[in-house]
Amino acid sequence: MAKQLMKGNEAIAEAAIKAGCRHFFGYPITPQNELPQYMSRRMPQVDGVFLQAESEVSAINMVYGAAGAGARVMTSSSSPGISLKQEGISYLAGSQLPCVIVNIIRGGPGLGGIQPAQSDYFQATRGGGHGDYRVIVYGPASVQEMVDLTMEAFDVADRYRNPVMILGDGVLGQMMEPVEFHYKPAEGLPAKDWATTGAAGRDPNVINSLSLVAEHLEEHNWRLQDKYKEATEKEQRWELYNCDDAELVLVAYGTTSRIVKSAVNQLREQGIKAGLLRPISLFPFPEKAFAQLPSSVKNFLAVEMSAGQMVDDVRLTVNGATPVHFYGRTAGVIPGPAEIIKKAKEVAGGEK
Amino acid sequence: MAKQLMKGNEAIAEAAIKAGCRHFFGYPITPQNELPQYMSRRMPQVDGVFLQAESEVSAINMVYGAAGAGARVMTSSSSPGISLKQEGISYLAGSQLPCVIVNIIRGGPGLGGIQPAQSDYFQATRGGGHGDYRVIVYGPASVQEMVDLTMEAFDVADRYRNPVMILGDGVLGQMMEPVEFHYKPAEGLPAKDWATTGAAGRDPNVINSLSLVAEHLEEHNWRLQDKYKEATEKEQRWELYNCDDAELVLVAYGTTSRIVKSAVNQLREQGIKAGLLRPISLFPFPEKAFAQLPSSVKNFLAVEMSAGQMVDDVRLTVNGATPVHFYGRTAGVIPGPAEIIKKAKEVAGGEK
Amino acid sequence: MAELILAGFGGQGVMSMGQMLAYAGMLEQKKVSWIPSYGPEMRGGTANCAVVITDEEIGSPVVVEPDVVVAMNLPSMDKFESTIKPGGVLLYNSSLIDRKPARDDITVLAIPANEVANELGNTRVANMVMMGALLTQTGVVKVDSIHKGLEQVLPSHRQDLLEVNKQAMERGSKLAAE
Amino acid sequence: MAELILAGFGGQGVMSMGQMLAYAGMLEQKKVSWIPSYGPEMRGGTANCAVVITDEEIGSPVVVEPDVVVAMNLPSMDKFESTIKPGGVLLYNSSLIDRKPARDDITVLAIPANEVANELGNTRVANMVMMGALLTQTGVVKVDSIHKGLEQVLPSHRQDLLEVNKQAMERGSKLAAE
Amino acid sequence: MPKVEFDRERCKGCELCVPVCPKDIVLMDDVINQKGYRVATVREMDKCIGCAMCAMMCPDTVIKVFK
Amino acid sequence: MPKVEFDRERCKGCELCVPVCPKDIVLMDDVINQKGYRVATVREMDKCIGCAMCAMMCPDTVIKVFK
Amino acid sequence: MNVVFERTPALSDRPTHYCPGCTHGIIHRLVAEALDELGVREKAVGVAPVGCAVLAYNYFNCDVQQAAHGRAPAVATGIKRVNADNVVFTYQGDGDLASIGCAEIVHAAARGEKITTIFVNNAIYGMTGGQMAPTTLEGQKTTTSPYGRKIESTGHPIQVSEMLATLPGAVFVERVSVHDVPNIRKAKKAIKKAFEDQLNGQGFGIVELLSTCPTNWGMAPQEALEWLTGNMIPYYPLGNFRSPEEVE
Amino acid sequence: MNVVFERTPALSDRPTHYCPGCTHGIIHRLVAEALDELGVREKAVGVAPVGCAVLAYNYFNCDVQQAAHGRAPAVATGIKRVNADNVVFTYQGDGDLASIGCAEIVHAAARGEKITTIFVNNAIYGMTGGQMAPTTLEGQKTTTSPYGRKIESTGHPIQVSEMLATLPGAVFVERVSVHDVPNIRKAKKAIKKAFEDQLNGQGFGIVELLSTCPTNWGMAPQEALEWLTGNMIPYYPLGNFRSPEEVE
Ligand SMILES: Cc1ncc(C[n+]2csc(CCOP(=O)(O)OP(=O)(O)O)c2C)c(N)n1
Ligand SMILES: Cc1ncc(C[n+]2csc(CCOP(=O)(O)OP(=O)(O)O)c2C)c(N)n1
Ligand code: SF4
Ligand code: SF4
Ligand code: SF4
Ligand code: SF4
Ligand code: SF4
Ligand code: SF4
Ligand SMILES: [Mg+2]
Ligand SMILES: [Mg+2]
Repeated sequence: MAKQLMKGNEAIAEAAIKAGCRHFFGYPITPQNELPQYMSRRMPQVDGVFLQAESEVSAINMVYGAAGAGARVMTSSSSPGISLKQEGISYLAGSQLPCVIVNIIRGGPGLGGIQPAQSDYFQATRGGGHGDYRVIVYGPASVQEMVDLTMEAFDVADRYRNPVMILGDGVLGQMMEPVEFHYKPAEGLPAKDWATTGAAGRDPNVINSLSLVAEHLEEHNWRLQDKYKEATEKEQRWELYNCDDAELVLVAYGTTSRIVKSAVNQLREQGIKAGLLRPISLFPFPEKAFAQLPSSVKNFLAVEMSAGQMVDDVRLTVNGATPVHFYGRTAGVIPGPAEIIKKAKEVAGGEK
Repeated sequence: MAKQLMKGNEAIAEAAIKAGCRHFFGYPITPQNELPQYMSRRMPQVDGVFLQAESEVSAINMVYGAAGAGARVMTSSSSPGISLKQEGISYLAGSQLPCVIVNIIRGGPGLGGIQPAQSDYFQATRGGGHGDYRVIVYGPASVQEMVDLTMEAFDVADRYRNPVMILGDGVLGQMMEPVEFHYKPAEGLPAKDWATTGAAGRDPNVINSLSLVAEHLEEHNWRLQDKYKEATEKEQRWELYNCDDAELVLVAYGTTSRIVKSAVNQLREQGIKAGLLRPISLFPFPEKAFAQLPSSVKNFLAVEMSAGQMVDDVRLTVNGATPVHFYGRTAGVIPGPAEIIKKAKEVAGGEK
Repeated sequence: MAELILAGFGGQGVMSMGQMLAYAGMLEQKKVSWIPSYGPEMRGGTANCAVVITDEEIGSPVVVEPDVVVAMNLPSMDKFESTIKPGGVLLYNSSLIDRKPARDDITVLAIPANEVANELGNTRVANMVMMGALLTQTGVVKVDSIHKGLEQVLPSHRQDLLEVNKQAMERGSKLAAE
Repeated sequence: MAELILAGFGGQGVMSMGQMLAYAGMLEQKKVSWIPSYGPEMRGGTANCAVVITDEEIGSPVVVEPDVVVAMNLPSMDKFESTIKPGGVLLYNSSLIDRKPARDDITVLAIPANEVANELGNTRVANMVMMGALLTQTGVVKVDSIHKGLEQVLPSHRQDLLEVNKQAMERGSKLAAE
Repeated sequence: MPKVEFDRERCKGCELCVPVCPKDIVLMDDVINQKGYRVATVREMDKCIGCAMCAMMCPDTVIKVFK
Repeated sequence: MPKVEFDRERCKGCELCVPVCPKDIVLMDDVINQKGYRVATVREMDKCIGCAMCAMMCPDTVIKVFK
Repeated sequence: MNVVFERTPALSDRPTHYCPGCTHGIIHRLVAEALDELGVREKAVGVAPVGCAVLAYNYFNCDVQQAAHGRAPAVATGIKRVNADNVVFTYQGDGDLASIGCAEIVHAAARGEKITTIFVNNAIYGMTGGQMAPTTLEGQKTTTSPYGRKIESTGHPIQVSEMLATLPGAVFVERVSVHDVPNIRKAKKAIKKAFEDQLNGQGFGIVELLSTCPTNWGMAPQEALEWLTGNMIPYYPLGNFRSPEEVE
Repeated sequence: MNVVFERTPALSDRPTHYCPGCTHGIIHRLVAEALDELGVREKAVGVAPVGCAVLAYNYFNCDVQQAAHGRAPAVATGIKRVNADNVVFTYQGDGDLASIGCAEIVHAAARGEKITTIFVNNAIYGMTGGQMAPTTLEGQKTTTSPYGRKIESTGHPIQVSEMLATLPGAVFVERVSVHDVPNIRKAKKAIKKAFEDQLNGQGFGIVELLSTCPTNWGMAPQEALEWLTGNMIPYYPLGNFRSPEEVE
């Protein structure tokens, strides 16, 4: 198929449809409106369902119902709306229901602003909801990657029976880039024989996260933890750029990673051995990528569009073996290459 | 005043009233129901307002309104209800409104169960809502401490103009212990001249978290970060127990810390130099306590009623200098001293 | 240190019995805790609470291996008999429980609490009969402290019940002393 | 690598102009990105987008120091003139902007886009006049690629507009070549 | 002849079935089931007309009715 | 004599004030204000009866009316 | 001898956890009987609330999803939009439906979502220990209205059926009670009718059932039925507020 | 010469960010005039919604809290319960009030919360770019109903005033419009009346104002007023649905 020039938000929507998603429940919020709007146009064309829910709370619970009924289903929102979905996400994880949730982050806290940010990293990767659960989180850095990861997200969700989140930001949602769609259905996905489709000729199926006996609930919880371990083993995704001989490794994801890549190129031109480690999966955090780094690495510099969130995962991974530094802009301000280079030089210089 | 025997939930309520709280908005949920029920009896007696909101979402927004109007105000709930409050909490933090939020944690995720748990630690300490904000979090370990920290919470909330959370669990909420109430109003709290009490003879006051210009919003965000830094400097609280010559330091908070203390006593009897580091403030995490530990410490063992959450803060603090181990029960199961001792011995033994 | 579990049907007064014990312990300057079970078992119509009374700081208020169990009905005895520490004490309400406890490594007292209470003309004081027996058997708190507690706990319009409660305790005490 | 900002009133067609450029770049096998500004400034009635066309991978699609700015109205020129890289290009719509740009370290082209468009009988092609001038001045993509893009982009019932768009581009091109 | 059967272990002794019987033959037994509830029963079964009023009223599907 | 005053820089050129004038004297000027809007105005001010209909209709409190 | 009354197949034989004399049990049975009589048990998908009926999935012998507190109508919407052939119903208490789930029920009704709601109004929060519900009556004492519900500070109890009947999408709205056998029969009829309307694709249907909570009302079961009759029915009049026939 | 019309003090002189011809501006003015005429500007506390009126705090010359989307009634409740002397009002759009904030408005009304709600119904989500609202009319094209709103899948538009008028706590409910001067006058009267009822401690009051969104309707301002008259008023009839006099 020829390349198309598409907005990130629309590309996610089309990718979902290509991956077999026929149910979308959402509620408007900037900067992701093009996603539901696209769905409202496209779903009727493919006999799918687009429904604007009365709220984000309702939308995530419609997702719960549809996922429980066995459908591939998606919802999308931006920061405040995602906060409202936290109870529902916890329920989805607790009831082991697959679905794909998109968060096109904007500046916070509170109503904040509508400019791009990455300040929902903690919420996404640690579970903003209650209880010991995790959501698998991808942080694409281009429109094409939004497409690819969205498609993959549906498969991974079905495989693990767990919600998967696509974490973008206003830049990724609003920008247009050329994209191609190549969906090859994953093989070996488990049948959804647990879905509530009507108990015809079989025992009733129950979708549930309640267990009044603590010991039973704990067993269930350890099963969830086992899934997260398995995902940590199998689903780490990352990109290494210019790391082979790097002394300073910048760590950044999403929009920020693109700017950092430019910065790395300029640093190299200036004779500084910089590289980029780009986490693509945010949960599981790509610890394996760190294991692949050469021993030449003297410093890490985490760069974020937030006040210091992913840097915790870098610290937890590096565990004191190498100094970890941080540079961040927050609330919708996008860092420029120049300021990153300045900080990188400080860090690199500080080591000499 | 003579000691009273009170349930944790009721003690929190009375402490709030003693600290001048006259507005409570909540919604029923086990295992914290005694708190709103107590409020519903007591508030009318002190000319205060108890209002059962239609939902947790509504309750936290009533808190927003009342806090913005200058009142000392409280809400309480348990895990699923706290998830629903996340958007509101982010707004409170963003609009710099003081209030006290109680979470008497129960097993999750989803509907989970009603037994005690600590699995909302991430949510509480990292902000389950969107944006770069933090809530100051206390983790009391006795009914008396629930009283003392609740009173302090109101002062700290007013000082930092930030929500403060009391993180308890079903055990602490349901148990009775003797308590005394000694509230001495803090001195030097800033006047609430920002409150919306009617613009009589002054310019209008506005309570707001919106800023459409990213640069302005960022400035606001750095101001918030500065507050968190100040709190990190000034508000760390902890207890060290038997740590002077400890080789193994167990780290635990709340209910778990009580059991760990018993375990530490028994370990000492068995000749193992164990100690307890008990975080009382969970955000800010008491890094200073770790700095006070003797060099004899060879291992840390974090014990939680969750699948491994606080242990991240221990790891981030220790930063690889000493091995950090983890033992947890989840979903409402309370660990017993015996299993903790077993794990502790494994850890201590593993070092020899 | 004493760790007790008090269990029975809802309405048999085991919860307040536990609270009285904790209150008395507090009056005696001891460390005390009381905690109800609030799990799904409540729905079955049974209720229980755990009380710890000790000189040291209390670790878990949740009691797993009690020193003493008071069982006011059969399901309670079924549930808790096996959990008692060797050498511990089981008091059971023989008015409602006809089976004998199986354990032989604990002290067992059968108290016909309901019968005695009925004799006193008030079924509701069966728990205080047990209380009397418990105190005599274990000495966990003084009878006097319970009396003081009672005075505090009973609402002013119910102070007339004080006497029958005291009598019930005495009767229980005697039964235990036998 | 070319980083462009196209700015004007809403309705002046700067958004689609940017999309056409990106589309043409894509047809030429280049890496391209397009991003609108979607901030509060939109409310003021002005709109702008940033386009990057390059052979390498694109870092930030958000352009802070553009190589080229197309300003269709005064507020846009006021806003972006100062951001242009030294040696860069500013094309401005002299039909609506009467002040002269102040920078002397950049190439400046005044294009009376509206006048030309009006001459062609369709004010709405003022953006394509600018487009023609832009391509001639910068060569950022080929005229042909824009034509192909236009064919793709125009809905079938609007293909009659193709001709006037092409004419507009030609006129703009000539003005730039002068 | 009409009759009713009580699944005694399901009965919760709520007594709702008692007043609804048009023949006034449903009453509470002295027996307590394993859950500790006094159970409902019918003594004069021959008076039963099989109207199923008792069963309709029972929240716990304790009662089966034959006719 | 009644008259109206337009705060031109506030005007957004929405034209809502035009049809409501009973005297039909409100019209759009050719002038464009700094925000880029054609602004409303009154030419035949002497016909104005100060009824304030225009001002009531204006969403942007552009118009002040004297009588 | 024929069996003239026994447990219907759509009701599982697990003993319920409900308190003695709680009319939740009666309502469960009526729903199950309606499903069986319409022959749709194998197409049915129930949505259990958070409330005393949270364990409804143990009692209905059909597929069930357990929903977050108040969100059953949204969950049911998700289910129905996936499989339009399913007969989807929510079973909700007054706290669940009228308080936290107010937006969800209003909007499911407004959308004319083709689902059926069984609304159990017992004027209290049963499961959590007897707190005030939006349907708690004036003066009624609950654990969060210890001095009796005051209109001045908490408003009048919400008449849900009356409110929802203003929405054209709610094609069937009826309030019934289960305090005696004749009313139980009427209740059953209403439930069946609501399901039939769903099967006919008519729109949203709701049956509000006045129900007792002997435990939290602090009454014997029979006494509770009388309280219901004497206090609830006067404020919550029984009757049909809307049916598709009338709408057409 | 006397000034017979000028900006009232309760309206700040900041130019608004509203689109040309958007009637939000008229409604702002009416609210401000009502506050001034009643002399309560210095007691007033407004609650701004999330919607085009999100920046209302810049325009009302009184204390204002900006609330989360849909939660203005809860926020207003918090304010009013702290300072009963304040005159508290919410200003909300149809997405804010009728969609995400449905539970909050129903319950504020049910409680008879002594606040006043200014409800701006423009049948669309203005701020976010013209998505369907619960009040969007049948067949109306929006960015999320690109083929026109379909009753079959999204239900009938919600008539908020009619629904809230079923709640006794809502003592004043009136629908007005601002499409011409006579109606603007009526609207002002309704707003003032609602505030008066608040001052008299009567209960909850709401004024629903039909309003235009020229930008997202894709019409010139004047055309938008005509569309309102021709399409909205027939479905949303103007008039008083409830007032305290009638209640008493
Ligand atoms: C989000 C959330 N809030 C609160 C609760 C606690 N909760 C459980 S059941 C219930 C109320 C049940 O009352 P109702 O819906 O009337 O059902 P009933 O028990 O009376 O049948 C509440 C508040 C919860 N589980 N989740
Ligand atoms: C929780 C949340 N959800 C969604 C949004 C995005 N949002 C902002 S305004 C709005 C709708 C506004 O429409 P309406 O209330 O009708 O007001 P109008 O702009 O039409 O005046 C939405 C959905 C948000 N800010 N927060
Ligand atoms: S079937 Fe009728 S007559 Fe027979 S016991 Fe039951 S209620 Fe009485
Ligand atoms: S109604 Fe049913 S549960 Fe109640 S007493 Fe009769 S048979 Fe037993
Ligand atoms: S005041 Fe009346 S007459 Fe004068 S311009 Fe305005 S509308 Fe016309
Ligand atoms: S109504 Fe007001 S803003 Fe609109 S044109 Fe007239 S004066 Fe200008
Ligand atoms: S608490 Fe009330 S509603 Fe719940 S089962 Fe018991 S009686 Fe029924
Ligand atoms: S978008 Fe619509 S509602 Fe919002 S300001 Fe513009 S015209 Fe008014
Ligand atoms: Mg109820
Ligand atoms: Mg609107």
